Amino acid sequence: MAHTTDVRDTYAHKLGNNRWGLWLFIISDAAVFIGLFITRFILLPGQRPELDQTIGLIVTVMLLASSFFMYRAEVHMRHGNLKAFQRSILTTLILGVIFLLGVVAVEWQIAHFGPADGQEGAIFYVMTGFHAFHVLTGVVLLYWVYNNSKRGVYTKEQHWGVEAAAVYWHFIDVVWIFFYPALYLIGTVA
Amino acid sequence: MDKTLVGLVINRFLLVLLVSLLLVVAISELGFRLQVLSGDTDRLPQDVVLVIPEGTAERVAQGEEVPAIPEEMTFVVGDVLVVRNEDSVGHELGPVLVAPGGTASLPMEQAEHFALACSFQPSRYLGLEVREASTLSVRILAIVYAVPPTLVMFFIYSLAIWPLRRDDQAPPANPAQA
Amino acid sequence: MTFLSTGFVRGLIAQALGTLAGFAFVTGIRALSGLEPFDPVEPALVSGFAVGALAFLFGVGVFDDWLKWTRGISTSDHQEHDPEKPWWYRYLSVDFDHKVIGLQYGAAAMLTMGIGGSLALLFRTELATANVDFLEHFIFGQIFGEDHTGASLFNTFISLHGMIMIVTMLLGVGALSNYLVPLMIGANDMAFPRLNAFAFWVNIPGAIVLLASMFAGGFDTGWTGYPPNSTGYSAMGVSLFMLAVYIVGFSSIFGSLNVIVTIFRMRVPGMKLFEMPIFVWAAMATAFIQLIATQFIGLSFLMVILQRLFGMNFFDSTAGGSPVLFQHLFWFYSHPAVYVFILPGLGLISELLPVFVRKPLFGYKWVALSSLGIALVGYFVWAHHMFTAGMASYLRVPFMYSTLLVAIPTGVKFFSWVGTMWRGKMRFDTPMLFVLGSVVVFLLGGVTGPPNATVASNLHLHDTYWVVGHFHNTMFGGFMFPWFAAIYYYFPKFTGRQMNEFWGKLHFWLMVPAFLVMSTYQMLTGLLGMRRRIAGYDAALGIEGYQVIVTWAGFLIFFAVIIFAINFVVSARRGEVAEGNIWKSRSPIWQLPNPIPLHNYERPFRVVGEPYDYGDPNGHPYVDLDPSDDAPDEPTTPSDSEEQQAPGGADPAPAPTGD
Amino acid sequence: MRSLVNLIKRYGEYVFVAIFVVLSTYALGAFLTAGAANGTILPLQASREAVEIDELFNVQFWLIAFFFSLIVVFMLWSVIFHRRRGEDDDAPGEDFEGNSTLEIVWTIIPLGIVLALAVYGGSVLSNIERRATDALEVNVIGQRWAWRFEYPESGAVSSDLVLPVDRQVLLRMRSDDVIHSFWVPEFRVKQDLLPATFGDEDNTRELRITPTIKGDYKVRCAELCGELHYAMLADVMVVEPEEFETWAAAQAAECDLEAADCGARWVEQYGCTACHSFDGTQVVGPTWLGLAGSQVLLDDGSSVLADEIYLETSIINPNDQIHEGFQPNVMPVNFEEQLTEEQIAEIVAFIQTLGE
Ligand code: HEA
Ligand code: HEA
Ligand code: HEC
Ligand code: CUA
Ligand SMILES: [Cu+2]
Repeated sequence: MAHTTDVRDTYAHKLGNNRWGLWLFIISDAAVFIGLFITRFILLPGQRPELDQTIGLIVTVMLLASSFFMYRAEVHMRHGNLKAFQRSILTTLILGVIFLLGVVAVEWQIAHFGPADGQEGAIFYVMTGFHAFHVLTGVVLLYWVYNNSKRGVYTKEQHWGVEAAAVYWHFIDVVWIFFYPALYLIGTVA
Repeated sequence: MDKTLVGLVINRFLLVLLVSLLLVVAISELGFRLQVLSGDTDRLPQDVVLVIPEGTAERVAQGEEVPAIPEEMTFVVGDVLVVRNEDSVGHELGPVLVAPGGTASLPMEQAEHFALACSFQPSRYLGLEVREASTLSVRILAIVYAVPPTLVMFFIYSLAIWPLRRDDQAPPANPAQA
Repeated sequence: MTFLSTGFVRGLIAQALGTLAGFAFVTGIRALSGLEPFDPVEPALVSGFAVGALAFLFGVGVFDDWLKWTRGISTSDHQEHDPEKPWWYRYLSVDFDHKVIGLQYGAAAMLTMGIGGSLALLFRTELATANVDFLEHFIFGQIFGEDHTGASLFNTFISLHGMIMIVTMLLGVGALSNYLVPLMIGANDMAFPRLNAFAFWVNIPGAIVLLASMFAGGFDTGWTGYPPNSTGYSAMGVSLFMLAVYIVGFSSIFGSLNVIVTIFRMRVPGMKLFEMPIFVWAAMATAFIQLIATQFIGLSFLMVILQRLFGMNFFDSTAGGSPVLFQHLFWFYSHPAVYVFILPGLGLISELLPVFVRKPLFGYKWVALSSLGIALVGYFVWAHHMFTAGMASYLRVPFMYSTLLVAIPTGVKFFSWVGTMWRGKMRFDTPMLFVLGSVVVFLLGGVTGPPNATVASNLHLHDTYWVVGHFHNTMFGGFMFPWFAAIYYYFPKFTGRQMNEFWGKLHFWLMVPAFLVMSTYQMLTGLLGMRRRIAGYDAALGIEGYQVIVTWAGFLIFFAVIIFAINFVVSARRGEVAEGNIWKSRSPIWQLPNPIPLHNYERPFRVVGEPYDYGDPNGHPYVDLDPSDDAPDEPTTPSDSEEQQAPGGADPAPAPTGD
Repeated sequence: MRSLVNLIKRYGEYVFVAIFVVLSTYALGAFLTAGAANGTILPLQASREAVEIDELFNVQFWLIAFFFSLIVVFMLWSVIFHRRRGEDDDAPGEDFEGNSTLEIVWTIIPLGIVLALAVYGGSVLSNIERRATDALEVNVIGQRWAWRFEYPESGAVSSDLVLPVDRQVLLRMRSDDVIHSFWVPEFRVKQDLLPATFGDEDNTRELRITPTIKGDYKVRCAELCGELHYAMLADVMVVEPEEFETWAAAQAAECDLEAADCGARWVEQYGCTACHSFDGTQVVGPTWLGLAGSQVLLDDGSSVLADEIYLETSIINPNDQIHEGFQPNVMPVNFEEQLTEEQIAEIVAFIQTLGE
């Protein structure tokens, strides 16, 4: 075929496409979280579900910390430091799993209400559930990236997979930065 | 992206925002005035004066109606009902007592429909209806809803009338062409 | 058998197995944890169908390449057709070529249109008489289960008719933008071919689940599915219906993402935004809506499913929930969605008019920006569907205003079309007839919008047949007729032949008048007091005669489309061979041979003129397909900073780059 | 013919088109508004609100007539006079690409119309919501698939809506189950009923109507509420005030009849007849003809004697025992709150008169 001169077939251009695609996906996905956020304030104005503050704080710290390690991982990758990269990404992954367990295995179990108990239940479970599902996909993505890196798929110059996982992970983190106060801090206990 | 383009877009955006805000506020106020003329509760809270005329007690005692006093009154939240007693005896309205010649006031704090025991009605009750007023906050909310579509539309057509850049109207969104 | 080895068949088998497996899994868990396994059966059923849909996607093979990437295997972006296999094989299997995917979308759209249309005929037959009688016939009991009464069957049919037709339109929009956008901007494919295939194939299991809802008790909710009717009072069919919509929603989201990236990143070097063919603007505006708004219908339907399955209370107002919240979330998608249905159609009208009038498109820039205007203003008007639901009275006014505002960009389009037609040299081939029909019918739909939008008159019109007439007008004018115009027009591009003009004209002269009669009488009965969604009506309203007319008109429309279908098949086999640019269009699509070669353009073309300059005395074409001889500016090297990191242009394996 | 065409083309084209636009607008607008006035397009205008709304409709009809004519006449003109006549396939039309002034004009004029329509529409809205101080209050309760109207002033309860003429009525609405919508086409206005308990400020909705013409109309439920949505109708009678007073007093009076006759009255008032028939026809619920004293087959296969106890529990807890062939969760479960024990007993007595 005669399109060797076509810039649109270069790696660089495709990378650009991928970035556009990822960001558009995130914009779209953010819409769901915005919807949930609004729902929460419509159904429970001025109130919040009764939750365990300690657990809430712990998981939040875990998630924030994981974002930091994700950032480190990307930097290491840019410097071509593969070992450090793998260490950081594993840390991220583990923190992510702790967050998941904290929410699903602890907070869900000790909550005073089930999903069917009023608006508190409905809102709490749908918001954390939706977010946890995203964290889960994020964890899978991280594991996948980790695995690929062991196979030597990524180089200093070309590591779109790492970048994508990082952006996605930060996005999940940002969502939680809104969800945490919405669930744990704002309003009086219902 | 190229800096000057962003700057141009922001400038245009702010300008159009101003224009749409002015337009919407003007329309909204016009509509609001029209509603006020129709005598609705779409108004700002105010003091409502209720005068108890002389001789009310006697009429009530005979079971007659007191034409000057309505049986039902409608308020908006924030209204204050001011009762002025021009009768020769004291009257009571729910929690307040009004001495002859005196005044008392009763603020309407929340939207509800209630009846107050009173001594100046043959039925012994005054029905009060308190509603949410279409007050400033509602009007602002209305403006908040109406500005974005106006803004979007003006912004978009402004691009047709006054292109951001004279030479090539369109930003080269495809970096490959830069 | 080749047929049995197609991805489609594998997908179907996988879906059947997956559904059973999912059902068994949940039932098993329930049995193990000491719950009654089959009572209620709904959770297992819903999970089963969800798993089944996923299984279909694995079965058909849309994930194959991505799975390979996870194992570090690189794949090619371009599949070559295996000459051993029959021509239709690629259409029934996963294929990345945007033209194939476009046609797949198109075929699926025709199929769902047939199903949705047939349902319409069934319930229209019921409505020909005032009493509920036709659907009480025992045959229906036999098919749909004895506990359906005629009335609830009617409700299921109208709801499914509505949703299936909406799916038809979404598929049709997918067909148009997938097929046309890359060709129009000089790309050889969409930006993400695999994602494109995914976005198409996810519709198939979705449609199957949607149809299955009919046999799971149906649902008496309308396509809008308002709770608490849908949460507490409707049969399980409603869960499947909502699940189906959720699944189909992925198609809109990923499809539109792909369209946006394609338009912004894959244009042939040198083509500026205001040099694109006008349809591309429409596709872009459509994609902006789909990308964001779709999430809200997904969320609202998901919340209904959660409330049904887990008792999570979002919408039950007697226990603190809010049914009005659902309506807000729902309409925040579903209003903008109506512009998804029409914008590509209006884009096509603008695209085709200049060709048949032999004149430039009047006010190109204004038409282009009006698409964006409609799309973006459309985000702020959703509450006009809820004027009677009891919002703060004063707030209805800004929504009335913003709704009316949409009339302005739509009006600009109409006026520009008139400007385009004025003093042209009009030709009346079948595509043009449909374009003209669209303009009239959509205009009728448009001007019946403001009475809905004005609160006080809406209080009379809401949920009557006036609204039914309004939206059939807009959807036929904005989608159906442009859709047929597009098929007649682009037919040579995928078959190499032309459709028969005589039968095409017959199709037109049957369908458009029949439609006008149908919608006029719908609106009339609505004004007189005919409510929507009723299986039987009060004969005292004196509208029985009108109802019969509407029913007959519906049947005529159906037969007209049958004529079209036969014409389509016959012409594809034996039609007149179409050589080259039969409509004398300036569009790059028509500079290509018929049918279009596998890899659209041999080399990137160069934009040398304006897209609609039909009157240009100098005869400047729009594009130069073979710019090699005078090549002052060959594609430049990338100058963007992000792109400088990457050395060279070599395609390094195995980093996932395609999608 | 040819020269005439050319003549028209050169000089009078715009004038001719304009004349046709005006004629067509006038014809269409006059047709629509006349139809609205004489009742072939809109139902009888039987409330004060309807008068306001119909004026708005007339404005809308004229707008429809104008814009439809404008575009269609221009288009038809082009179709007829600007067509290709034996020229080449690609003979070009007149070459103009646009005109910014024109574009601006046809953006601004509709904008003006939109603004005017919004302001006018807003004022009509506030007019039809105007409150009268002596409004008659009626509580409207919708339940699948029946209406109930309660008159707090007089204590009357009825499944028909009886209204005095020329007095504003304030309808306070709520639903017992799903969303319904109150609509009397002759009154024009419509309002949804949301599920709510009494006193629930957030979800009780209000509507004000002033009927102006005596006569019989129908409330038609305008929101899909399930299987029998189409049949969810109630009679509306607009009568003289005195007649209304007598009616209300009679409805409100204690029931001093035989128990069974009172039962018949409650059955009527509380909408049981929406689902149960007295004559053996099948509606949504089992017929009551021959029910009492019979052996009722239940859906779990057992059968039970339809005695007083069974009937009473069936009313209070309909889901306890489901009659074979019928659906659970269809009959409302809140009759215990709505009816007194005595009323239930009277209903049972009534059902028994229909028994074997
Ligand atoms: C393809 C789809 C489509 C399109 C394009 C539109 C376009 C419009 N629609 Fe429609 N609508 C639907 C599909 C569509 N609609 C559907 C499916 C429903 C029912 C949903 C359901 O409940 O099931 C519905 C319902 C609906 C309602 C709710 C009715 C109710 O249930 O109570 C309203 C209310 O405002 C409304 C208004 C409008 C308006 C103002 C426009 C405007 O965009 C129209 C603008 C166009 C013009 C006005 C004509 C051209 C303009 C000019 C010539 C310029 C000058 C004109 C003026 C200044 C007036 N529509
Ligand atoms: C694109 C959208 C679309 C289309 C084309 C139609 C087409 C038709 N519609 Fe539909 N309609 C809706 C969208 C659409 N409708 C929606 C969204 C609703 C609201 C639902 C709700 O209230 O919830 C609705 C509701 C609705 C109602 C109101 C029901 C009620 O509320 O009581 C009525 C009543 O007359 C009706 C009638 C018809 C008729 C007679 C047709 C006829 O035109 C049908 C004619 C048949 C066809 C057009 C199909 C022909 C196709 C083939 C023969 C296939 C050929 C095959 C191949 C080429 C492979 N429709
Ligand atoms: C929305 C429809 C509906 C309404 C309204 C309704 N019912 Fe029913 N009713 C049913 C259905 C369906 C059944 C059968 C299912 C069952 O046995 O619970 C039923 C069963 C019954 C039975 C048991 C009859 C049998 O054959 O087993 C009685 C008694 C009864 N209803 C009384 C009443 C009374 C009294 C009212 C009004 C105050 C009423 N119903 C209103 C739908 C309704
Ligand atoms: Cu009640 Cu429809
Ligand atoms: Cu809408």
